Amino acid sequence: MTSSHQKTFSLSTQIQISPTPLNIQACIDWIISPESGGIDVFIGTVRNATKGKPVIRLEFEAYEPMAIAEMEKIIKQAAVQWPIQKALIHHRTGVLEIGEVPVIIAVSAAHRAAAFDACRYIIDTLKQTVPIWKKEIFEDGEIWVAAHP
Amino acid sequence: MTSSHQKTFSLSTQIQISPTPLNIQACIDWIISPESGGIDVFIGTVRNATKGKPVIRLEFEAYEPMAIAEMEKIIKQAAVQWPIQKALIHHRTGVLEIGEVPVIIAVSAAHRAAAFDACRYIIDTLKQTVPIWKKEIFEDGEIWVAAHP
Amino acid sequence: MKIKVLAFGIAKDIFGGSSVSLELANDSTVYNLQYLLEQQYPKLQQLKSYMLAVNNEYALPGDTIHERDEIAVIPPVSGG
Amino acid sequence: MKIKVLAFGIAKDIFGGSSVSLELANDSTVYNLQYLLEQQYPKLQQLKSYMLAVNNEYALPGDTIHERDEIAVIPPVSGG
Repeated sequence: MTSSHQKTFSLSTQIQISPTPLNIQACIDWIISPESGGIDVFIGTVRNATKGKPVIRLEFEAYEPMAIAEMEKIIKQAAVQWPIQKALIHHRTGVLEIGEVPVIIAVSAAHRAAAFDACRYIIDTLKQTVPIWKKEIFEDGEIWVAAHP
Repeated sequence: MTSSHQKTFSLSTQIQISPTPLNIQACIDWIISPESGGIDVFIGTVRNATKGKPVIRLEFEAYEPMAIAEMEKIIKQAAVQWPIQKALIHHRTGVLEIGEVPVIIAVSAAHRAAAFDACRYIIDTLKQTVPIWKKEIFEDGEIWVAAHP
Repeated sequence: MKIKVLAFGIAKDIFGGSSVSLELANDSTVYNLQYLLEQQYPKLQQLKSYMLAVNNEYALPGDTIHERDEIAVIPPVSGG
Repeated sequence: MKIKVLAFGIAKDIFGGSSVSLELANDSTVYNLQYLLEQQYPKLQQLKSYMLAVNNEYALPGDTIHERDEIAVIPPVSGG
């Protein structure tokens, strides 16, 4: 005898890669719903320094179709691990000044634990697998982050 | 011989309890800074059901001076555990309709792990210690949440 | 001494108002006050739990109550 | 067969452009392509790591490459 567990869920997703400034309020408006009880939002921001060295600005480049495919995968992986209702990833490309926002992740769920766990999983995994690259521009030069050992 | 570790940090906090709708964009604007690399925001929302039973609306009541004192304590406890830069708690009181936002917690840090950990700690602890009470109003009655065994 | 006890949430329903005034012996403790309150308002014992706060801090049963302390009944909280 | 390899991030600097075209034997694998690329662009070996993607998916060394596949060099990612 085998026991079978069926899992049905409806998941809404919104994924966007764009060279224009991200709209946090629009992300919040999309993620809020009458079914959800908890929403976790991660907002990445451009820091003014990296390892103590002043950063002038950043440049982000994406391999867009693959980046979107990988983001979809990550959200699906999150949704099978935690009961989430909606998940959103907006990522910016191009030149970003200090304090600007390269990424917004938002996750809603009936209960907050799932929203926190899934949101953290999505940003952690995005940073490891999604084909987007960041160049740090300093006073005296520039480097592609993580490219070299 | 004893070894002494000194810990210095500058922490900005913003705590607010208010009967008017919370302003998410204002919270984000306050929390973003050139020093931060990661921001985690928790947004509580009023669900349309509790344990499967439809909810019409909620009412929140706060013992304000003590609630603010407890929120300050929680943020300090978070700041000694994780290197965070800013922390914000806005909590609403009064009548809230489905989909409205009773609470916003926002935490910024140089690195995202601290922001996630501290934000989650703050909402988890707030729900256990901060003197705010929620009444659920149903079609056929109302209850103070968690009051009775 | 005469003290005033603030009530919130379901405690307000139990007291029938947002505060009650009580006559308390000098040097009474939080425990003494709690005993008195439960005699006058037995429904407090039906709560899952409750705490007393003195001057905006959760109080312990052995804490002494002074005149003009701000005292409040804190039923199980449910904010957030 | 002639194939085009897209480059991003530091790979674009190494290739000197956003893509290169190569002549590859039919039924070549991802490993074969990688070998060829490293011969022509030895700086690829100085990267911390890199992957090849075929049709928007990370590819394994044994995967076969077909004409008209969309191929890309994926240096260490750093989004977010």
